[in-house]
Amino acid sequence: RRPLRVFAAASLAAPFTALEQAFEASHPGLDVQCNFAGSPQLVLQIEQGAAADVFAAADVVNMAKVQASGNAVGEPRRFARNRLAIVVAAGNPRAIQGLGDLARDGCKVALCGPEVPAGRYARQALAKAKVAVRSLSDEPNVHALVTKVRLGELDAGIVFQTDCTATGIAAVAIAAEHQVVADYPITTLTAAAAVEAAAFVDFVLSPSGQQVLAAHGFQAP
Amino acid sequence: MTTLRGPVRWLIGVPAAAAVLLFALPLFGILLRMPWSRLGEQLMSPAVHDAMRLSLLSSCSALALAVALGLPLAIWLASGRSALRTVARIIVMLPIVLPPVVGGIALLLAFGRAGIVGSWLDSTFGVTLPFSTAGATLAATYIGMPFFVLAVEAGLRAFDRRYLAAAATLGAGPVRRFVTVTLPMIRPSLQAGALLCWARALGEFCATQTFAGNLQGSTRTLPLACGVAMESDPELAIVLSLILSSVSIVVLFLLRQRWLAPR
Amino acid sequence: MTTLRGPVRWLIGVPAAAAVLLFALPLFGILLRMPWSRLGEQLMSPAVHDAMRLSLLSSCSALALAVALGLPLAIWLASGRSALRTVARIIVMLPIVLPPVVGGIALLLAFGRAGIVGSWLDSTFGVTLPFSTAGATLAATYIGMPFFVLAVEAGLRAFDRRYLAAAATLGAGPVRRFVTVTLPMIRPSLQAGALLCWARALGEFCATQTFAGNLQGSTRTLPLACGVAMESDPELAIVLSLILSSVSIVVLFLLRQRWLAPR
Amino acid sequence: MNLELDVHLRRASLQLDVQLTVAAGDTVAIVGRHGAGKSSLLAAIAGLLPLERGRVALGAQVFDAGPAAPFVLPEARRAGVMFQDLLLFPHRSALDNVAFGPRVRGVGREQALALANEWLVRVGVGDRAQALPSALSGGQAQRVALARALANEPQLLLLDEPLSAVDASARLALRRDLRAHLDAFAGPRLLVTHDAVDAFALADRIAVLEAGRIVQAGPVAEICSRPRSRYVADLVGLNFLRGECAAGRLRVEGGGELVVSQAPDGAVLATVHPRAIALYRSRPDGTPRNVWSAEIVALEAAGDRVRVRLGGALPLVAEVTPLAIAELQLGVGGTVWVALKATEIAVFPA
Amino acid sequence: MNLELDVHLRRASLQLDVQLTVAAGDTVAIVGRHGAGKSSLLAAIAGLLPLERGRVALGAQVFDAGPAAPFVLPEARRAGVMFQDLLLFPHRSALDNVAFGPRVRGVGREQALALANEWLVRVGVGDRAQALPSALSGGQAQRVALARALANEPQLLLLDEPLSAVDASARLALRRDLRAHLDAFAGPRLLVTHDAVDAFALADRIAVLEAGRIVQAGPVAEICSRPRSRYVADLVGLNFLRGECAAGRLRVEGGGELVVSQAPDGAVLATVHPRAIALYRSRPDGTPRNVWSAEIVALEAAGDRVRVRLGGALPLVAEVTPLAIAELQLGVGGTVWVALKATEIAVFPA
Ligand SMILES: Nc1ncnc2c1ncn2[C@@H]1O[C@H](COP(=O)(O)OP(=O)(O)OP(=O)(O)O)[C@@H](O)[C@H]1O
Ligand SMILES: Nc1ncnc2c1ncn2[C@@H]1O[C@H](COP(=O)(O)OP(=O)(O)OP(=O)(O)O)[C@@H](O)[C@H]1O
Ligand SMILES: [Mg+2]
Ligand SMILES: [Mg+2]
Repeated sequence: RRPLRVFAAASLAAPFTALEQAFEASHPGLDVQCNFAGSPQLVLQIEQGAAADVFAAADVVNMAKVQASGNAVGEPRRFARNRLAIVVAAGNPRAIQGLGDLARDGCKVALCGPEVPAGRYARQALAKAKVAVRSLSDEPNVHALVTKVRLGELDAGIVFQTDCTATGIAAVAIAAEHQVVADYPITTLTAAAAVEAAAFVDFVLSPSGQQVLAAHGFQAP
Repeated sequence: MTTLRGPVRWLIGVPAAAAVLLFALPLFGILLRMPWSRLGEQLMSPAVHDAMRLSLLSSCSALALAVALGLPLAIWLASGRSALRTVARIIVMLPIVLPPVVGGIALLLAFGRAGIVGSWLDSTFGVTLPFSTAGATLAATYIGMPFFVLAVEAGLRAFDRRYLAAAATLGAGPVRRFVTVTLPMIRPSLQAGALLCWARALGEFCATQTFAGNLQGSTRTLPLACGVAMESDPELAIVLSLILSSVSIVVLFLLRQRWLAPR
Repeated sequence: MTTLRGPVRWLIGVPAAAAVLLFALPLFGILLRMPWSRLGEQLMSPAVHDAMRLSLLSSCSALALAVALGLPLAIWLASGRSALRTVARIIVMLPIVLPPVVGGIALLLAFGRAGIVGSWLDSTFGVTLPFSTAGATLAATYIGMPFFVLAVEAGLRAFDRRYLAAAATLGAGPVRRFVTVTLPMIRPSLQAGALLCWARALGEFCATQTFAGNLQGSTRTLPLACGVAMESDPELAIVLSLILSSVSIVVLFLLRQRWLAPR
Repeated sequence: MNLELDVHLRRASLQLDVQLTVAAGDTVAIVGRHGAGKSSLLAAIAGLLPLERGRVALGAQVFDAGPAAPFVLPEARRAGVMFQDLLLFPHRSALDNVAFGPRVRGVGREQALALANEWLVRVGVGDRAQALPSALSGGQAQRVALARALANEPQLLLLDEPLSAVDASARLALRRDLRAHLDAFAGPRLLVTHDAVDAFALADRIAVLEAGRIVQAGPVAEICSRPRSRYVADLVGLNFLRGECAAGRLRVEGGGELVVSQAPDGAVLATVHPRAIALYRSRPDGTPRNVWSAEIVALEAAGDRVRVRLGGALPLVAEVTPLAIAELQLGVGGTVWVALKATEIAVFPA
Repeated sequence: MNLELDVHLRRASLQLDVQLTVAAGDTVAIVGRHGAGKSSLLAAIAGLLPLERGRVALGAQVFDAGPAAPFVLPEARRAGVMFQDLLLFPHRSALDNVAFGPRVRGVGREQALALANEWLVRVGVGDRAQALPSALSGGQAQRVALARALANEPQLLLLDEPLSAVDASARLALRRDLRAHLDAFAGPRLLVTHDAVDAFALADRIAVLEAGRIVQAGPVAEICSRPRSRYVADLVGLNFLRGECAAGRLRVEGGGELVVSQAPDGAVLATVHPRAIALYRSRPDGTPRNVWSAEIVALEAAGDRVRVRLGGALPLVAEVTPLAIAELQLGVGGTVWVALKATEIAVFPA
């Protein structure tokens, strides 16, 4: 079977593993190989000449870099969106209902760092809600933050809705007016065997692909 | 003189016990939280088998490479003192200090398809290391070998070279001397170095992911599988890391029989 | 006998040179790509100063802790053979194998606010380790100490204990014997162990951020800063890792004067 | 403060069972074959090998009385031990090796170094004070080890072959010095040696160890004149015979018979001084009542004498002057006549 | 295949400059004080210390001729070396230590072990074949080292104090065996020893090393009768004097004068056998032309004799029987009359 290499952000690991299986079932001649890593690492690998066919990023910033380096074919397409949610410790001991409660005294909160998409969006949301939160730590990725909340180290944090769905951790929704929506772009790459790569991208955007993404908590673009 | 007696028992015993606790408690914590029911299912999963096989393959190959290249390097480093040796020692030590992601980037820059040596490898032999098991091995070697080199160099420096003189007068050439006298006499360092190198290579994560990618079946070793699971299913990550630990323990026990025999 | 002569020169020299190249090429690749112009600006940045200070503090404290606890542990491990020792050795070795993220989780489970010991520390002393420099030190110790313990144990096993008997008949008690006879005689292993432990603690990344968080001024060490930079600005990450390497080289050179004096 | 030993322990193939008392101010030389347990005995006294049974006591201090009793650690025994394989600390200079003991005892640094230097000069290696053991010659190292044992103001001395590697010229002087140190030293001292002259020159008494047991112990003169084993006879250079005595005739084990005078009947030991054996080219007439002919098996120079090893039923060694050998005009393989006076054969009950 | 030595090298404080030829089939004993460079000389011959200048050649094979010439590596010299500090491989049993050389030479495993075992039996430690060196007694280890050097079919032998730790009883036998091995061995052999008896028994010639130079070399008998240094005189147990001779009178360095007979004039060396010195309670009348009184400085037992060390301007040693001592009724500190015949003083030009 011919390999088809899909470079996908680590946070897409679960849905893309499912997509891989579904796609292979309908394209028996292809072997989809998913390479999961942080988006910046994937960008670097692509820039260093990796033989990749499809790139699915967690934010537009990293996608822009791939475009800028001339490795993307055409305009990237948005295939999913994500919402923010407040992740809280088991049983929600601080009775957090919304962003406003995060500023309460004695409430231990951390966000992802401003360099990380989740951190950037969280800060935008807080700004919209005009809440000043002191982050105990600029967590470098979502799962470090989720882990700390799960283990009771923190009372709350702001992450993506999908992270809560995947890990089954209690989440408090953020009011719609404060929501920040994250877009996930996908593109085929110049090094790719164009037909198959395009077929995969199409599959992700097709109803059956969207169904898989929805099952993992993603919203349609 | 071999067992600890008297008040020293406490002087040694208390901090030693504290040290073991420092490592045992986290392990205990993990074991308590372990979703044991999922262990069986994971042990059956082909993806886990792939990862296990790749982990063993890349870590053992890394150890073999580390021995093949690192032993001569350690010999040279231990054979004198010079500025050149100091520089070499620092170059070899840096991968320990560098964040593994940076190590991975460095490997890409050198051995990637567009890298210094990599582009030549590609154009001449059509060999590309990234996204291949060979690449995972290279990353594991890059990360593990410094431990081997530095531990063995220490052993060689403490070795009494007069035994080599004795072996020489008995007609043994340098290679034979090394194999029949030096190696057995520095065995504890050799074992420690090999153990550290192999364990580090087995647990290697970031550099492999950056340099060799994270492809099931060809570069996704157990730690990488663990990292993927971390994103979606932290419990699974813990199960996988338990499997990883068990693999290392089983290998050590198998080796112990023949290799770690009492001195 | 101290320098390499004859055909052995090549037998040693060629693989040793290959080994050095394996490490030098990636370094060279990085140095080529280095945005030198940004180095000066970063060296002036207070955030980098903070990270440097924290890195030195946590890695040196980790080394101190590793020596204080690890030396007794190594002594005990080397003082005989028993199943208990084998188990302890494996427990101590596991952090090398475990993916550091899992190590960080394990640390949280043991020493976090809700952890086995952590909850007791919190309720009794009001001490919480996560999000504090002490926590970063603990993580660095957890990751670095195994290297110290295993290297020193190897040194102790190769040490000829009859010298201790000689010292005992001269009136030296166990502590004195250890300090004046054992330690100087196992110096190469001790140095190698300390070097490996310190370097690993200095480069530690994942476990620290999982356990201690990533806050400028209290837990963001240089590798963490590097990891943060990686997300947005890989070039900056490379600059920071160069600074990290330079810090380690400078420290080694300073130590060299007094500590690594020729045997 | 007498040293009282009742040592019972196993060491691999050797079972060591020694009972011995060494009086304060006495020097006992332990002699015996290789692997007889001499070094092991010293190790037991120094506290480096625990007893399985028995007692090691110095005056009122019981050092060891088996596993059930309290054990005095080596560092508390204040024994000055010189090891057979020296065990000089390889990372310390000769001076620092010798100063180690005094430093441990709490002597100040300056003073300890001065003391150590004094001792190095005394044993004749003052000029190598700064050398590491690996840069010492064999004899230099041995003397440094001796100085290290002596410099520590011990309460008993245990010296394992202290002079074996010392050169002929230093040996005379060092033996004299050592004798003076031993004499000046109030405690008991034990000395392992393979050199008869050292044993005679340094010891008051000799204990002969064989396969872990003391087979003979007593004043030097007694041991020399009445050795009870071939080992001691060899040590002192006497011919040694074992046999049955009856009616003035000694039937030697392994064949051969000798006329003896004033001998007890029954199983006996007998010694013959090599110089008492006369050799002739032709059968001598005269008083000696034992005359026989024998082949010369070997000739060995020994100082200004030649030792002639005889074959046959009575494998004795005769000692003659080189002149006599020249006169006999005989080499190895030749036959000589041997004469031995009955009165020259010392016979004592076995 | 003669061994030709012209060795020049520096070792720390020692400058070694030795010229010596050892004929095939000859045994040369190297004697000398500690640090004289004996072990260093053997190391240079074995190829463990390169020359700075000079030549080491065995027959037509030039092993070393300074840094400019090709250097034959130690492993190619086929020298049977026994080291002073033995250097038995600690991780191999006694048997495997001895089998090491044959194995390296390409002898099959079985055969090498059988050969090694044979050698161990020959040197008397057949029963310790399986022991690691750390479990050997001092003397056992030495004999294993000797076996290891001999088992390797070397083309020259370099033995550094081969018998120093061997016990009295084994020594006699081992010395005889060693003599036989040496005699059976066709190549040149060098032997370092501090024991006069060993030198006399084993060597054909003696070379005396002092501070890196050979001060005297020659057949054993010549060296013994005409020692040119105090070291050798001490070694053979002679009194040694240095002085000026004129008109039949010897003015000894350091004071004192003796009447001598048939002596050359000028700077001379003189030796006196200790047994030639007679001691009396009161001033003797008679032929001896040298009579003086002296204090007894020390008394030492030596075999069946007593050595009396005299003080004063002529610090000689006399050897008398214990009986004589008893008759003199004198101990250390007493004064005796000393008589020495002029003809007993051997005088030769310095
Ligand atoms: N560490 C050890 N382990 C096991 N056996 C040993 C050890 N050391 C010595 N032995 C054995 O114990 C016996 C007694 O050894 P010991 O050293 O006491 O002999 P020794 O009388 O001092 O002999 P030598 O005159 O050769 O020094 C020997 O057979 C020896 O091989
Ligand atoms: N490895 C070394 N490094 C420096 N100097 C050394 C070394 N080995 C020996 N020496 C010095 O060289 C000199 C000659 O040593 P060597 O061992 O040849 O003496 P030796 O004649 O064998 O003495 P001994 O009878 O005591 O064994 C001595 O002063 C010694 O201290
Ligand atoms: Mg002994
Ligand atoms: Mg020597």
